[in-house]
Amino acid sequence: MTLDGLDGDISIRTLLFGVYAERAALRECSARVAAGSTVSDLVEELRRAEGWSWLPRRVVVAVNQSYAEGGTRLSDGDEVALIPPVAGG
Amino acid sequence: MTLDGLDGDISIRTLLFGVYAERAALRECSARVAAGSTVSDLVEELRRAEGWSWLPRRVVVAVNQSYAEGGTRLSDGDEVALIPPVAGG
Amino acid sequence: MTVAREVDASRIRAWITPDSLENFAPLAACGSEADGAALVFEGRVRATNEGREVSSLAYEAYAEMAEQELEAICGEALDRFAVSSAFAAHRVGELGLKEVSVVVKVAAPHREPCYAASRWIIEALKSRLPVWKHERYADGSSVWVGAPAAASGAGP
Amino acid sequence: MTVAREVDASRIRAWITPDSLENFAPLAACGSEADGAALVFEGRVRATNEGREVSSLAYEAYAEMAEQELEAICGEALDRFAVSSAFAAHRVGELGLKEVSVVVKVAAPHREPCYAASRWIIEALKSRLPVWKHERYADGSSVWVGAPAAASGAGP
Repeated sequence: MTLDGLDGDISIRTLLFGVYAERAALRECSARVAAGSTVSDLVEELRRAEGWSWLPRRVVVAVNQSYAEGGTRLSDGDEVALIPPVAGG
Repeated sequence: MTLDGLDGDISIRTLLFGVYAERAALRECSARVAAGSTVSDLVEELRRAEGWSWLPRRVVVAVNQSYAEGGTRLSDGDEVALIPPVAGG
Repeated sequence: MTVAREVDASRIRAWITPDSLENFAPLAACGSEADGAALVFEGRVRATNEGREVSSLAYEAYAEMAEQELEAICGEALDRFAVSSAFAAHRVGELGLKEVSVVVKVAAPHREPCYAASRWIIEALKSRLPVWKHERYADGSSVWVGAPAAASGAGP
Repeated sequence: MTVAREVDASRIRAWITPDSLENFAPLAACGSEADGAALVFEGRVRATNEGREVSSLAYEAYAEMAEQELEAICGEALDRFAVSSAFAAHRVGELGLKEVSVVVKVAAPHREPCYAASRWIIEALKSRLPVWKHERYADGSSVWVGAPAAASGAGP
């Protein structure tokens, strides 16, 4: 699905896991954000979307399967994972 | 075998292992020592026997399959093991 | 940021798998003639966790990333400790009581670094691996372990 | 002096054995539903020891005492550390390169004490177990490891 209201220039494949997938009631969505957006920009956009206010501002994020800082700039087609507190082991 | 010259009142089953068995060229012998002898007394007797001068005065000893101090008193029929430096693992 | 590294598959291997990790056969390849010591850590599903009676649990993973991350952790262990090989596997899916959830094997010429490396790998994977645990309890309730209390209730 | 103790065979077991310790099956019984962690240490015959090329070796043991002592060490580990079970086995006889000489498994509710107990057991058995190692080298010589230099030559 594509999130309503996130209709920028570049498309980000956004993945959700664990309790976040449960809260959002979805595992994957496409988010469109403005070219030049950072990880933090995407998170702020998501938090403003309908039913997404539960998303922590400081959520841990991976871009293309590596942990990434909030300042990381996103490119069209990037895969962004929203990572709840991990509990492997 | 019974060690020559060790002809006391009580009989001690003496076991040798590893490099000690190699030096003595035997794995087991019966040693007769005086009643009331301690572990240290037995070791001194053994060291005086023909071909046994290699035996360290402070050799580690087990009596009846437990490590024992030099002052431990021996009884007829005890099993005494002469323990070279161990190297398990 | 994970730095790309050359992976020597005879020395570093990682798996995220729905298959049983009981007597996990590929671990046998961890170690060489030069190694006098090997250490295998197994994590298992416990009947109780923080005082609650666990009936079953499920691990979910961001599988592609988790496998890369686990491989990176094993590689970092080889840089940090005098160990020659590090293999690790983490189970996903439904697990019953006593089932193996994680297994880590390290091999080295000497034993001391095995202990240090094994502990380090476990701590690292617990803090870094994108894997989540959904615990179900005997009383019928369930929780995503590690999730903040506010987020552990029902969905929106 | 070893103090006699009640041995709970489900929690403490020890073997001195001429049989292979590769995938030693009795270790599977170490641990219970309450244990979330298990740690298996394996010692193997290394191709080199202190710079010399090892061709083969033999372990000799005072078998009855060694088995009691190994069992006592496992029991002491349960007293010293928060582990629920400790099993250990030591091989005797001829061993080739890479063969397992010793294996120690501990299980516990939590992982930290497993590491501490496992290390302690290995150190204790290395210092206390009446077991001797006869190493043979590629150059044809051999030595009883640990024996004082003066005593490591030919017999009288």
